[in-house]
Amino acid sequence: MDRTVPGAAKTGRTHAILRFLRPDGTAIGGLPGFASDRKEMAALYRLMVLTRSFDEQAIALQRTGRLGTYASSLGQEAVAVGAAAAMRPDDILLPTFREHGAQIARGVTLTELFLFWGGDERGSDFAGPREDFPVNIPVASHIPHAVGAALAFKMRKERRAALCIFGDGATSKGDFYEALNVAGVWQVPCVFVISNNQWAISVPRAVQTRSDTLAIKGIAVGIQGVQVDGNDAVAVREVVGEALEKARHDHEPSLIEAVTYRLGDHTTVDDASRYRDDAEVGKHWKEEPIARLRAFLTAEHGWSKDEEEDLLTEIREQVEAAVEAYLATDAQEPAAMFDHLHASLPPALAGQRAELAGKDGGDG
Amino acid sequence: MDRTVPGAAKTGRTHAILRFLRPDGTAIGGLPGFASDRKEMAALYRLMVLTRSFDEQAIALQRTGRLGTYASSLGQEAVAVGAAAAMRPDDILLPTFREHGAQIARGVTLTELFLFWGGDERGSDFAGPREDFPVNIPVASHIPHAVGAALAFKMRKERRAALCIFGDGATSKGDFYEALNVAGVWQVPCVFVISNNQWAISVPRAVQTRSDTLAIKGIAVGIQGVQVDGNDAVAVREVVGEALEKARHDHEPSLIEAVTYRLGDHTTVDDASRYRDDAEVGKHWKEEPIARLRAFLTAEHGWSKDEEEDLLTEIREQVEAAVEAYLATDAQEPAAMFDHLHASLPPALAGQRAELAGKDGGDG
Amino acid sequence: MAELTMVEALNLALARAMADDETVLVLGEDIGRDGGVFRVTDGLIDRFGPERVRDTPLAEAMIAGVSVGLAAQHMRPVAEIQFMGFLYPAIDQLVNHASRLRTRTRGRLTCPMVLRAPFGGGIHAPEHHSESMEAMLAHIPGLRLVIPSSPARAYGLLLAAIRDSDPVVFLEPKRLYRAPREEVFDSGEALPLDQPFVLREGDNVTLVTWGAMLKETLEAAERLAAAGAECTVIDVATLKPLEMAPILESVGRTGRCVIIHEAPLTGGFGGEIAARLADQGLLGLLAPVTRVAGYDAVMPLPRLEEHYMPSVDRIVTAVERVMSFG
Amino acid sequence: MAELTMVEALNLALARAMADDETVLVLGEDIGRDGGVFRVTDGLIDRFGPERVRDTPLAEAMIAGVSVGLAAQHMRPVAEIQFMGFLYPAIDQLVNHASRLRTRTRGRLTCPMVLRAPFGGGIHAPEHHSESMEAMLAHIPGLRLVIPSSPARAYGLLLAAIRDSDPVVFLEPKRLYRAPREEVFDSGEALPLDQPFVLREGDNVTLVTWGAMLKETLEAAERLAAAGAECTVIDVATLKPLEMAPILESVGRTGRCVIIHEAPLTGGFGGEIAARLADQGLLGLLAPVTRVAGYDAVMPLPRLEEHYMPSVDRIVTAVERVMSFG
Ligand SMILES: Cc1ncc(C[n+]2csc(CCOP(=O)(O)OP(=O)(O)O)c2C)c(N)n1
Ligand SMILES: Cc1ncc(C[n+]2csc(CCOP(=O)(O)OP(=O)(O)O)c2C)c(N)n1
Ligand SMILES: [Mg+2]
Ligand SMILES: [Mg+2]
Repeated sequence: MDRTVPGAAKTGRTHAILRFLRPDGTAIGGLPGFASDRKEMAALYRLMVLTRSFDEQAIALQRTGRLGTYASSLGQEAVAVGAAAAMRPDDILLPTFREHGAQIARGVTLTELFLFWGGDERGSDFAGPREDFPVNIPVASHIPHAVGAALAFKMRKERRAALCIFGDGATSKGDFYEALNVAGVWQVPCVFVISNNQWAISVPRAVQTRSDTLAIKGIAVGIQGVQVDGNDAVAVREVVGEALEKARHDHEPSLIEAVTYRLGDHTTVDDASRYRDDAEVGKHWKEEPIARLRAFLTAEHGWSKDEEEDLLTEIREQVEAAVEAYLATDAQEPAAMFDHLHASLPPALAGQRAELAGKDGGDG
Repeated sequence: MDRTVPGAAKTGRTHAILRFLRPDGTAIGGLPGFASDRKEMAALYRLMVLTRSFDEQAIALQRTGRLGTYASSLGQEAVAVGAAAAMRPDDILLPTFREHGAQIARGVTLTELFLFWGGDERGSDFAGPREDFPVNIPVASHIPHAVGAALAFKMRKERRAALCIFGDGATSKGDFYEALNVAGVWQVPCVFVISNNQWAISVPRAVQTRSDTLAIKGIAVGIQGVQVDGNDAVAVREVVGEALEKARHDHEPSLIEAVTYRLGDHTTVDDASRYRDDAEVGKHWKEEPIARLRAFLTAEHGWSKDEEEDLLTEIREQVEAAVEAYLATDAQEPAAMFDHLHASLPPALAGQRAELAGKDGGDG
Repeated sequence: MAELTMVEALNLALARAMADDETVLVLGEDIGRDGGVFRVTDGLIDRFGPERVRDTPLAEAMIAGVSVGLAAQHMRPVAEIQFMGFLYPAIDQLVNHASRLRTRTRGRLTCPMVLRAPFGGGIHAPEHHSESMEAMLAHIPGLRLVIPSSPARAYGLLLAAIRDSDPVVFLEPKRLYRAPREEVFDSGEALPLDQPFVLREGDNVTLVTWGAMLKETLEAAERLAAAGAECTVIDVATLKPLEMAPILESVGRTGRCVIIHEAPLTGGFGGEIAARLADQGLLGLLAPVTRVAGYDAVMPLPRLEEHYMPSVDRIVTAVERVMSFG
Repeated sequence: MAELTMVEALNLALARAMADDETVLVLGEDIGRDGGVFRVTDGLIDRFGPERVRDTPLAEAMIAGVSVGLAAQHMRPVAEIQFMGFLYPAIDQLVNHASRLRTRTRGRLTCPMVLRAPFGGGIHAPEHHSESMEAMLAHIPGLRLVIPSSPARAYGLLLAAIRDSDPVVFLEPKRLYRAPREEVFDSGEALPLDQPFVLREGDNVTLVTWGAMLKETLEAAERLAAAGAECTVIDVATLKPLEMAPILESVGRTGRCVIIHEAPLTGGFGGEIAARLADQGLLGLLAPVTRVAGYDAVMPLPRLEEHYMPSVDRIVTAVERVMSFG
């Protein structure tokens, strides 16, 4: 593993970044065990390619008016997939709007994701990871939820952890600090992952905070901070895996800064050319995670052209099937907006629901 | 100056505490210039004694039903007075409910303070420091105000600084972190002083946060943190003075943790014996700031018994006069509650004001 | 059966809920060893331990947010905000999360949490400690807002709030914390949510209120009865969702309604009730629907607060006015 | 004179205010180089520089709090909250500080700040981006709450808000951001605050609304006129303080009132207006005061949002109902 200053990164005090794969995909010594497992590595790769393909399809649907505003994760696939791959099924994920890869890895279906981004609440009623949180939109506001859920695990003596992901912008918000602070005091099984893509819409990292790194912020609350190369799926998975173990077994929370880059616009309604140089983006394309992992797979595990093509075909079919299922899903009945407001509808609201169901324009 | 690990305290990384006076009042080498100025030191001492006397009188008034709930600053006088003494008149102070000493040093009159704590808004209409903020009660919510005011100074190119004081409990709040973070990014002339009295009502420092020190929290936002002995008025004044200079001239914000101890109850409605040991309190009495400074004054400046007695008499008279003036101040007219709601009363509210003025129980 | 204060009744309800259901925990600032600044959680830490009676760092948004996380994980957190004046940072969690977790996930995740806070004036508290801003919370879809007005109702409603499967904000009128006392039987029985309580019946005027203003309202009713005007007094209790039936029914009978609350008039929850009457009850109205409320001014510091809050006199005057019609 | 969108009109007002008064500065997330996610601050950074057009870190409570500090120091900050759904963390600063700094210090310190935020539904935005919770803000004493409903009113009211010596929350109905256009003259003239605008006169029914619902309301009035029912349409514009005179005057004439808003019915600001009518205007009422509002449900995601928001049909039906009385 590459540590510019050996041992220092874990203290959060330097710029040392944990990394196993160089941008060209060649390995640095001391790879973790799973990296030599061909099947596992292929599965990791598959999820990243699937995520990118899902992203492309979502953007295409949005452009043709068949999906709402969408936030692509282009270039950040290794953070989301790597982190989720380190989780156990009964851990829980608390994602933001840019961790499709993590949700997919956790078993949220592509159809569910399309539904959510298409404006249908049923997209957050995952058939798979039943206790995972839905996509969080108010930045950083889900971080205290992770602490609460982790506290529940600890109180019930369950060996589970909560994994919460958010962006570099989120670290400026009080919610981030308050939640990490109490996680430190209470020592709950929680792993906080910053997907630092260098931008919060148009605001660059340097305008968010003057701290040396984001990982170093752990010092302020007495929890360990680590910086990891977020475009190296092997490193992300390893570092998050270690942190999850510490959380589950020792109830020790940690903060992981995954350094990555947002290659696309902020969302489909954003135009990044207004505020950042193409040249900067071009530079970062050379570090992007999928080509890197493919190079590693090819060199270390003999990943073949045929396998690659089969994978792309399989993924294309899976995404297309999901699009079809999504487009075939009728909207809910309007009155459904009352159906999960409370466990059972208070009599005081029966009239409103009836009005909506009967569309009779009554007196509300 | 005493630095357990030389040079380390300024980085916030260790427990090194800046200190000039030992608890017994003996000096550690390298005293700042003002410490050899007898008049200045006597003035500092006087303000601290006055503050304690004000506190005692306020508690007495509260006990006899002539003042509202009151928060004593017993034991913390050196933080408030030392910090304010380092300020220039055109700097501004943003205090909480426990910095009477700072307000007094700034020129807020005792009568104004009694009025505020007696439940009269006019107590916050200081005749003296016109631009100082009023006492802040919602913990930490005034910290962003300091940043805003400091930004105004910077934009207008005025060489002024904002000094914001708050407690250890306040450092757990998002407001603290968000404000310090933006102060770091914008580099505004702001000094943040934590009066760490080890308790937030019943919650001890260790239950607030797991960070090594509170000063170290500066690292999370890229601003310098320093720990100072908060019971050493000379050290507080010197450290705050340095920080204010850096703020005024280089627009560099800083965080100062003044380590002190709350010798009294949280407020007059609190009973600290419910949650902390008398033994702990007893221990801390040995470090209290007034005896320490008196010992120094006596040894270094030949402060005499007579001078001490004269001082106590002068202060007793000043406090008594203030109490009298306070008790002689009639309440405002009820309709006054509308008089500063807006710059001029919106016509829509004229009816309510008239009702209140005429006490006619109209239709609101 | 004992004569308890509201604080004692709330304490009893918390202890009962914690004994009955091990998923119930309480958290907040100073609620552990100190027992809460008003002593509502007094002794709970000795009985249930520091895991379930948990002092938090000083951060209200966090308290609410952590509670959402606990509740989503099948716990029943009862969080205390020390005073309503410090509840505002928690509103984001209430609006954007607690109140809609069930809706957002179509029932997959739920949020059975209670957020308690003392509110209201009249105890000569410091700045920011005396406001009544319940209307801000009564506007949030998916949230219940409950306000008790006596020790027994505090006991029964708090139990109901804790057992409810959805988020409840439970505002406690601190002016009633220590008096009057009332017989409270630790029956473990919850009172119904979403139902106003009719505390007094009379055919001339309907007085509608909640929380601490019940005190002045009942006193006014007493005084008016002596003068020949019989009032029905309704304690709304659950402001959201608002069950109007008993109010409509009563005003249908009396034709006259005065609504009383401490909160500022404009945008106060009295407006909602008056509006419902102006729609669903208009035809039976014999007189203007009148509100006696706090002024649209900042709650003054203690020296003027008594002038801010509705007095018995103001209520009586308003009733006399509506009685003068028709 | 040019036909501008509301976004362009707001931009013009900001540029005007900044050119006229060097104490005016704008701050918020993405308001600099990006010009704001809706482009309201487009180009300002080029003209006035990054000191006065200041991107902030992502922290809404901080944005409001820093603005209070700036305003107390004689600056006139115009802060943008990117969407109303993210304004909640700033409420603490509004209630506990901005709205009462003048009162607390008896006029010694003041708070001439503006907090702008787009709000409301109808643009198929993501979760948390479409709510209308103006009533929460309309309850805060000492705060002004202003909502424009056309480009020209946006221009004139924003200038007024910036020049006002006290804090103003300025909510922009984003559904009207890009259409319709309206002639806006950069006269530098502010419109009066605290005054509703009568946009159409008619003797049969008074329709009261604000913000984006003016669109459906005026359309309904048009349709009703064709059927013989003439409506007065009033744009409340400044919700707080609420000037009732023109509404009372109109309803005094028509005897009928329908109030329309996107926000959830219960606790919505329509209740306040209906309540005032039920008190001060009761004797002139010929029919129930009816509200057409969002439902008391969580604002649904885009697929159902059109069913949530009041439609022209629902307004027409409500008017027909009040017309059927007496
Ligand atoms: C509290 C809040 N404020 C503002 C927004 C609008 N917004 C959406 S994403 C975003 C930037 C987030 O940046 P970051 O946390 O770095 O995540 P990224 O988008 O880069 O993944 C903003 C300002 C929001 N969703 N929530
Ligand atoms: C936001 C907020 N929450 C709660 C309170 C109630 N309260 C008043 S002082 C206090 C403890 C403050 O502790 P600290 O910041 O250490 O200051 P100290 O009282 O020790 O001077 C609390 C919880 C408050 N005033 N504001
Ligand atoms: Mg980012
Ligand atoms: Mg303290």
